[in-house]
Amino acid sequence: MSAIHEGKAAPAAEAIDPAAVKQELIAKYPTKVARKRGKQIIVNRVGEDCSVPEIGANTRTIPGIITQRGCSYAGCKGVVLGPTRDLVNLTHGPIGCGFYSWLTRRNQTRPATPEEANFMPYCFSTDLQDEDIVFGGEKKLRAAILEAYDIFHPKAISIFATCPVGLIGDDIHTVAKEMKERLGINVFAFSCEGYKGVSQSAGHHIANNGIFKHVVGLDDTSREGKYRINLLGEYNIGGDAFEIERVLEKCGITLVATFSGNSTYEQFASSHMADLNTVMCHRSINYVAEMMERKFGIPWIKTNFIGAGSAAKSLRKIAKYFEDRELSDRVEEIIAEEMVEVEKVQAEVRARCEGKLAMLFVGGSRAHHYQDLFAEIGMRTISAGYEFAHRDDYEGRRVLPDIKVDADSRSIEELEVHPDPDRYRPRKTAEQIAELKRDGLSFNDYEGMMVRMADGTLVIDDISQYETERMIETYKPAIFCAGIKEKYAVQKKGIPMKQLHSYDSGGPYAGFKGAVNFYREIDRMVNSRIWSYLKAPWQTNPELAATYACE
Amino acid sequence: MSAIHEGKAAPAAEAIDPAAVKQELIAKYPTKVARKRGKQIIVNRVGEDCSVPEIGANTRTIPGIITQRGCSYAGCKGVVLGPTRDLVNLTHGPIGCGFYSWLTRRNQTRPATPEEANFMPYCFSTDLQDEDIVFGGEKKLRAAILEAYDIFHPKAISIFATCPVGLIGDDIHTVAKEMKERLGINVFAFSCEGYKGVSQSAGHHIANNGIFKHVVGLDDTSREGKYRINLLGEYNIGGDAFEIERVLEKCGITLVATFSGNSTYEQFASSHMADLNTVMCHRSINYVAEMMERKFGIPWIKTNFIGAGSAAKSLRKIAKYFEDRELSDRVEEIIAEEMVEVEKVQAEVRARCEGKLAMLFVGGSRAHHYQDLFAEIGMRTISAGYEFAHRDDYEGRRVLPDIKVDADSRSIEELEVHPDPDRYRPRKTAEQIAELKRDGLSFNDYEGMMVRMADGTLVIDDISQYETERMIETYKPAIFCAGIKEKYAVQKKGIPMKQLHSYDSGGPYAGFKGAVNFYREIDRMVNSRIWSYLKAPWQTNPELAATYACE
Amino acid sequence: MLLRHTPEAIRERRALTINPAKTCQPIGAMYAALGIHRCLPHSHGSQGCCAYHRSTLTRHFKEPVMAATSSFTEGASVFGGQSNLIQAIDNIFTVYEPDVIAVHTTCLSETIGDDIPQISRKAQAEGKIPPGKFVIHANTPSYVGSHVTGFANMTKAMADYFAERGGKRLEQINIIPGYVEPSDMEEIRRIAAEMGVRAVVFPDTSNVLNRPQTGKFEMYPRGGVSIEALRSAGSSKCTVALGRTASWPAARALDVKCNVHCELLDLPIGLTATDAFIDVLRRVAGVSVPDSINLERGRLLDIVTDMHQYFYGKKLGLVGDPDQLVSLAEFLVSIDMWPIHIVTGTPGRKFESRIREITRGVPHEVNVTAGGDMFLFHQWIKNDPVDLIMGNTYLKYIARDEDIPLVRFGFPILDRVGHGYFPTVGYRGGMRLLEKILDALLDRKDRDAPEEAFELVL
Amino acid sequence: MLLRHTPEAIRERRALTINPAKTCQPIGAMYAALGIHRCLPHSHGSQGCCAYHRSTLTRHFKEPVMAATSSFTEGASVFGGQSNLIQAIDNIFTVYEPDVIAVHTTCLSETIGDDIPQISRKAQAEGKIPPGKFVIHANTPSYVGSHVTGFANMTKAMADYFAERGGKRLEQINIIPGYVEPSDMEEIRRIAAEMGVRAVVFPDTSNVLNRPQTGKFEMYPRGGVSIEALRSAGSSKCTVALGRTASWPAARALDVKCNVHCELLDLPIGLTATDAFIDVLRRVAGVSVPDSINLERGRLLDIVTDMHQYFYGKKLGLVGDPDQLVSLAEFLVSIDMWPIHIVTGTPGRKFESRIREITRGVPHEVNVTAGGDMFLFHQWIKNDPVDLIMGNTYLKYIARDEDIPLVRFGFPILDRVGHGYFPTVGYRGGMRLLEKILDALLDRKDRDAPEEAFELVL
Repeated sequence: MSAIHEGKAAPAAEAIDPAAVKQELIAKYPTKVARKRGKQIIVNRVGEDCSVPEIGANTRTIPGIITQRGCSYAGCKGVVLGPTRDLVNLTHGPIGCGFYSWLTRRNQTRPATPEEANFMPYCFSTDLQDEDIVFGGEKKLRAAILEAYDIFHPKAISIFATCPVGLIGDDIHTVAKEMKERLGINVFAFSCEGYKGVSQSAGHHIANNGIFKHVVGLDDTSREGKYRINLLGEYNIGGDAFEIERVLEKCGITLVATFSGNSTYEQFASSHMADLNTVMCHRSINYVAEMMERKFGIPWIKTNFIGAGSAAKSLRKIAKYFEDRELSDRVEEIIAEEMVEVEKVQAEVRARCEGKLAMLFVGGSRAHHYQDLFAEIGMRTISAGYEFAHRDDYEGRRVLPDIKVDADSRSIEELEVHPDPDRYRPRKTAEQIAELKRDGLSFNDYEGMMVRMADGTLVIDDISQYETERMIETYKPAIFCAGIKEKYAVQKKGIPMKQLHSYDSGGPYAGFKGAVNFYREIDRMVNSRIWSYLKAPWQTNPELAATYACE
Repeated sequence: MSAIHEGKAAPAAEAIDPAAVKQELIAKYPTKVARKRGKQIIVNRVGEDCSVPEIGANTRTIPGIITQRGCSYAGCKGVVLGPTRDLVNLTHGPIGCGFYSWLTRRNQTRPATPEEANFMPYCFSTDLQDEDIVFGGEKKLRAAILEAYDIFHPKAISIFATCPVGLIGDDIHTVAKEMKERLGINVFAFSCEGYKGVSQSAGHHIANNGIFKHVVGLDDTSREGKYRINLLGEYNIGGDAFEIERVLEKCGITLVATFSGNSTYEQFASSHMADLNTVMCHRSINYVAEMMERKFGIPWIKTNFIGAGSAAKSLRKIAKYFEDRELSDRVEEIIAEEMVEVEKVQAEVRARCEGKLAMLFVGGSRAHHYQDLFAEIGMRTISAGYEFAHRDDYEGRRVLPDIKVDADSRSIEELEVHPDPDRYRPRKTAEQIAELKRDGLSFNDYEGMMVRMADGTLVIDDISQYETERMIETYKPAIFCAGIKEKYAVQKKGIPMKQLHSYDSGGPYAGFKGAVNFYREIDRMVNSRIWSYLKAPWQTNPELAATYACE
Repeated sequence: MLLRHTPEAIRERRALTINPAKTCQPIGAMYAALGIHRCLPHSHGSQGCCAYHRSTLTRHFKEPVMAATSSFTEGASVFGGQSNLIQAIDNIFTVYEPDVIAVHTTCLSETIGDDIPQISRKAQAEGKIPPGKFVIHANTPSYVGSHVTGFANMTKAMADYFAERGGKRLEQINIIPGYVEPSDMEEIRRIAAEMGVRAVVFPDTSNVLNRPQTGKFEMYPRGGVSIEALRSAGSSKCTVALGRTASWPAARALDVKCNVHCELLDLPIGLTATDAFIDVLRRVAGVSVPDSINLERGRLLDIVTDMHQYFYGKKLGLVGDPDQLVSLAEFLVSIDMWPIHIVTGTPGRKFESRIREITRGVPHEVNVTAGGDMFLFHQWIKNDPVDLIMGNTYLKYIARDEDIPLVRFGFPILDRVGHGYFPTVGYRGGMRLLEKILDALLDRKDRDAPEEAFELVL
Repeated sequence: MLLRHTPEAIRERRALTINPAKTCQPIGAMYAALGIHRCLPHSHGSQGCCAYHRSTLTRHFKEPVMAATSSFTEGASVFGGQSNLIQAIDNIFTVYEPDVIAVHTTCLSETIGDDIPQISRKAQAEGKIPPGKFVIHANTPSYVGSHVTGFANMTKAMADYFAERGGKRLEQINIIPGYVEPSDMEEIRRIAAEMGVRAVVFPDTSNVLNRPQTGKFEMYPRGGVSIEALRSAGSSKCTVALGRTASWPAARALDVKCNVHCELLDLPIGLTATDAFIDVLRRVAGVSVPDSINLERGRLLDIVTDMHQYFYGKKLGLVGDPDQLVSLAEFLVSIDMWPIHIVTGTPGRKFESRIREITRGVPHEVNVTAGGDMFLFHQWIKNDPVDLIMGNTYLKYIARDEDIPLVRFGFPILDRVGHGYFPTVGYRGGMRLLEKILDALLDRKDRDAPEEAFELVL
């Protein structure tokens, strides 16, 4: 029996054999492609030891296979550095890359005063021309930096390389160094040419390296506060970071720096003064967390503020870390307070959403985190996968030692980091850490997405357009989550599609208020009458009354 | 030779025989109609004694002849009473009349404070229904007044009868009297049924009577000021009154009341405390001026603030009346000051408008007043006429004794007015008046429109749609002025059309700034390139290149 | 505040109408009559009525609106308007040369009790009606119903006067488009043509009240339904009446007079109402719905699915005419908007129950009234604010005072252009409506967003 | 202030572009390629390019935008993209089954120097291109020209690859509509049909990027110019190229290759440009202009004459693509508006002189630049404010900061719908533009009017 049904009502998800679905997904591909995709499409099965099957991830997208993925520049400039408002982010290259990454990601930012710097609505580019490609663009880059400085007088300027820059031999790092000396402000560059690595992920790594090397630790000013943490891998899409900030503040937890939603250059510079790093998007930022631990002695824990339950759990983790009764009490109090509304809406929405199916193919952590939110309103994630994650994001960090470094990964610099002679200060002793671990708090760990997913669900890395269509036809999910490129093809199939990159101009969805927003949003989407109009009356009821009454 | 040329370029206006035009205008009518229209279409000729030909005016419009005219209700409620902001103007009748006269006239009003009453954006109606027509509407009227009082607590309520009210026998005046006693506020009614008289003009008269009888003289509070005047017949279309107020204030002249632009009930009530009445729109308000003179001893003079020259002349007249050197000097100073900008724009615009033709068919004084503005930019009024004026508005008040009172006029009450025993106070002695007259200031006089128009121009009373079209075809004027009903038929003929009732949402055009506005507006209209596109290229150049180049 | 005297507290009124949501019959009759080719509407009453109606129609359409009047004076009011009307008929045919004079009455001539058919017969007898020319009439007392009623009555008169019971049924149908814009009538014709359905559309004001600027004024432009077509309407296969209030009387009259079966549909505004219209055309003509129509439908639906998040749960207040409001409300509800205050000034028993039925699924209290006014509407809004209001230009005062965006819809629209040219009926019309609604909502969103939430992509 | 760092003082810049008024070639090529029926655009470069272009096009059209990429990694950048492209061709034809793959290059593959025809021949030789299927290409280096250039190049490729020199001339003409909306391409087709002119319109993205919601996703919807039609373009009587920048290269190529005479016209936006377009169609086809077209023209003109007072003397700032701006500026000047700041990011020598010529009669200093950016535009506005700005969605930041109304026009529009469905070309498009302009100006007038000057009738 074919597992894929075009245009017919889907059988109950339980009746579908995921292995057969997988076979059909890859059947159409040329052999080599099918073999490769076969490694990236996995029927999930969680072992008793929490083991999960191995998945192919962070490997090249096959040319010609329509992919969700973007490039290294997008990951570096677009994702990690873009949300910092007081940086002049100068794209060195032809105009396109700067243009496309201009204001399109919905990273919100809120300067404290109307005078404070905010360059986010600006797009800066060297707009390289023919002759620059031929004769080299360094001169233009230098001039552009000077012009930017003269007009804006920013605290720092960062330079992002686009594809041709490496090829034509522009030495952007040397230019940066020269300009830094000349202008007396920080100027630093990222070799994030679009062909680096296999996806945005390479760009994250490059960004992490750069920001760590050039900014983190420059300023030893310490923010007041008993419980000082950094929030890593939170980009304030649709105001997520604002909601998290609200909750943290309510709990009395001081946020030193966010990497990089609603962030400033100074926050980065003094982020090493925090006492704990909490990691939201493991994929995009874990390098910074690792390096900060090594250099400054700040432990990191994985947190997740997506989903009210997850948010509560994350707060408790933080409280536990600080081993402070006052904080723990405060956290419990806040959770109780916030959960009143959450539970009310949850119950209301759950009544209408229970048992419906969701699919999530997006990002490097969102496909995991959002499953929690769906679960809270009774929806099942029948299939999920990442756009640019690595095996550890799927299978958990325990597989890190097994991940083979291939040519594409090798090309990304791996910084050698040593404890800072002056600033290294372990926040916890080895004993404390061990004690906390025994008490259930895991450090430097991420368990990955798959262990949280049900057996028999399909985990698909770097899903293609073709597979997307087949999956929808097979399972007819109530909702599909991905990005803008996928949105309308999915919706044309009559399935509501939620963007989990940009939130379709919705949000925030993080924290408690965000959870309520999300429940309502999903309720709107999966229960709307509008999807009932797809067929016109004459398509449902095509017979013609040949002898029409009025004859 | 035919004087009327359809679709051909018009000959120079001088080459057209106006008598022939007149003959052609009436040739199409049935004999009786032609005879009647023949009396209303006059070739102007000003005698040495300033005599002009007699014109038929204020006579019935012939049924079936498409007319510009409205009705008595429109003249009473719409024109005279409508612009008073703190009156609750209640239309007693079916819904239409109230609806159509709701906010459509552009009478501007500016309460001194946000709390001050302003009912102008409101439409109040008894919305008579079938059963009210059958059983009488008095009960509903009474209830409506009570409801209006309960909700709005106005200072006064005025009631306006529409066509069926008189026929069904509702005694609105008794109702008004009763309610006045019951509520303790002023309540008064107008029997301005639409069929009264032959045009809006009857409604003006009814309004004048009512306001004089029920309001003027109720409040003896006197405004401060050395030179206290009333402005009569100015309705503040497009802010005209604001501009006049501005100029008067600058001159140190105190405006006690305006009838009735930007007016309030209190202004009317104390208007008899002024020392001079100045009459703008002779047609609509001369009754009030006359009655106030008789009852209170306030002389009136004709003024005109349309046209910078006329405005200056009017100011000088007022100054002369007060016989005060200080005022005269001040007036001359202000005129000089204001004329700087006026003359600059006049010269600029005149260069582009000189010699162009205008036609004006509108109102009861505007067709006269606006000729001054056109003249100031060198444009000639080749034909003009009123919509609802009387012979005195055309030929001057000197013909008043000769005007026959017909059935339609007779039906409008002529108030008998006597000097107020307590309040009659002649502002000038007979000697003073005689002296001022000798000095060139005429009292109680209006010379009419025709004496100011060139010989050979056509003066047409109550012009019809048919005549409008023929006149345009004959003279191809650069601009045509009338009202909204005429606007688009004129413009469809390719001739810009300026509304002189509503100003097409322009204005003010009164006073000095108004003159500048008008010059610029006419410049825009008669010199725009848009009128050059009426024919498409293929209409100008219809030949087809059968052997098109690309063959 | 422009409407500074409107209090939040609602006090029942039985006698006083404040800021009406309707006007009187004759203007509707005049509008309908302009939808006959070479017809001059004639107002039998005081000349003020005619002036007011022409002015209001002119302001709404920004087009010449030609009509004559019996110019009653006091004498006529006492002795009856017969001589005025006969004289008018004579003058009109002599001077303005229409093919048809369409007389409507006014509150005045109705109160007097003038018998138009009798007067018209007298004019005929006196030779005032040239051969091949017509005088038709409708009784349109201003104290009954509203402008929509007047439109309905004059439309019915077209059927009464002209439709002839033919020998055999023609392969055509009648479509009575209702009190809609010229652009809507044009669109209804286009849709029928696209469906391959031959249709007599009456009245049809397209190319009359949305005519081109050509440098030439034509007293009788090329638009309007022809007498010939109206005659043939009695032999049509059936009549599709769009809108109960405006179109049903004429459809019923055709049935009674010529035995033409009639179907009553809602005005085809929005998705489902247009679906119903298309489906009837399809069944009547026995044709398949062409791809082009399916394409239009799909595009409308595409906007709905693409932009649903901005529609969902938005509260609206609507003021307008009953037929429009029924379809509009249904459309809004169908895309998950919440029309919660709905006012028409036109009385009618069915309206409220129909709206109640349509809004049953709206999870919010719904206020609806037939025979209400804008004052009450405004008070409702003060008590329960909305995100958007839709209705005629008079709503702009409420919009400004309450700082609520306004989408202009209905009659009259006196301060914007577009309605005469771009339809709101049919799927394309629905797209236009959605665009207008979105523009209004998103402009507001953009205006009010704090800087950090000011969005590039919506 | 969103753009708080933009100073009034203008400082010359030679190296730094801030807030560009253009983007890069490949996206234009991708857009054009979507205008071929059953074509999958292919981006030969890093996969980020393809992702960015698809995202931007998707946000603008709110439609699926399908395109593939060669997914370069470092290796391909060093050793060339041949194997990536061949593999892509194989996969695409196997999995996505288009009839045509339209390859455009990127700055990366251009810098490397990949020879697409050579690679394509190799793929052919290796049997990766199924019989009857095509791989076409355009070189679209991102560091030359702009998105419009890319569009022009891919359009030219259509002529280069498909047009065949036929034995005899066909009774048809080619129309190259330029970088306009799908709705515009549809309208251009409709106008030609209305004129009775058989036309090959290419590219034609209508029914591709404004397709219906039907519950079915079609990888290749029914729109797009067919290969057959493109082949026949070589035998057409002539080519009408609309817009110098976007359409002239293809028209010239057809002339060179197939000896098809070509006419260069402005994009038919506004009255006189549409007049010119209609007049050429008329002369080419040897037909009279039908009444229906004259009617549309007259209606557009009617809005102009009716509402002239609101247009007259209003100062505007325009940002957009050169072909659009030329026609738009001409239209605005023709109705007595004053476009005084005009910026395109697309370089080109003729643009500035053409705009100078068009705005010669504007009684105000006019700033114009080709190769400028929105930062400069904003500074111009700070120095000399305007009443209205027109351009893409990025202008909304300036509109908000400077409190100037914005009419969205051009590419990309990311925050409103309508552009995909309602054309701005032709007379009807002109009516839409005027409606939008009036809505913007009159909304502002209503907002800012003191209470006493708040108008019911405009």
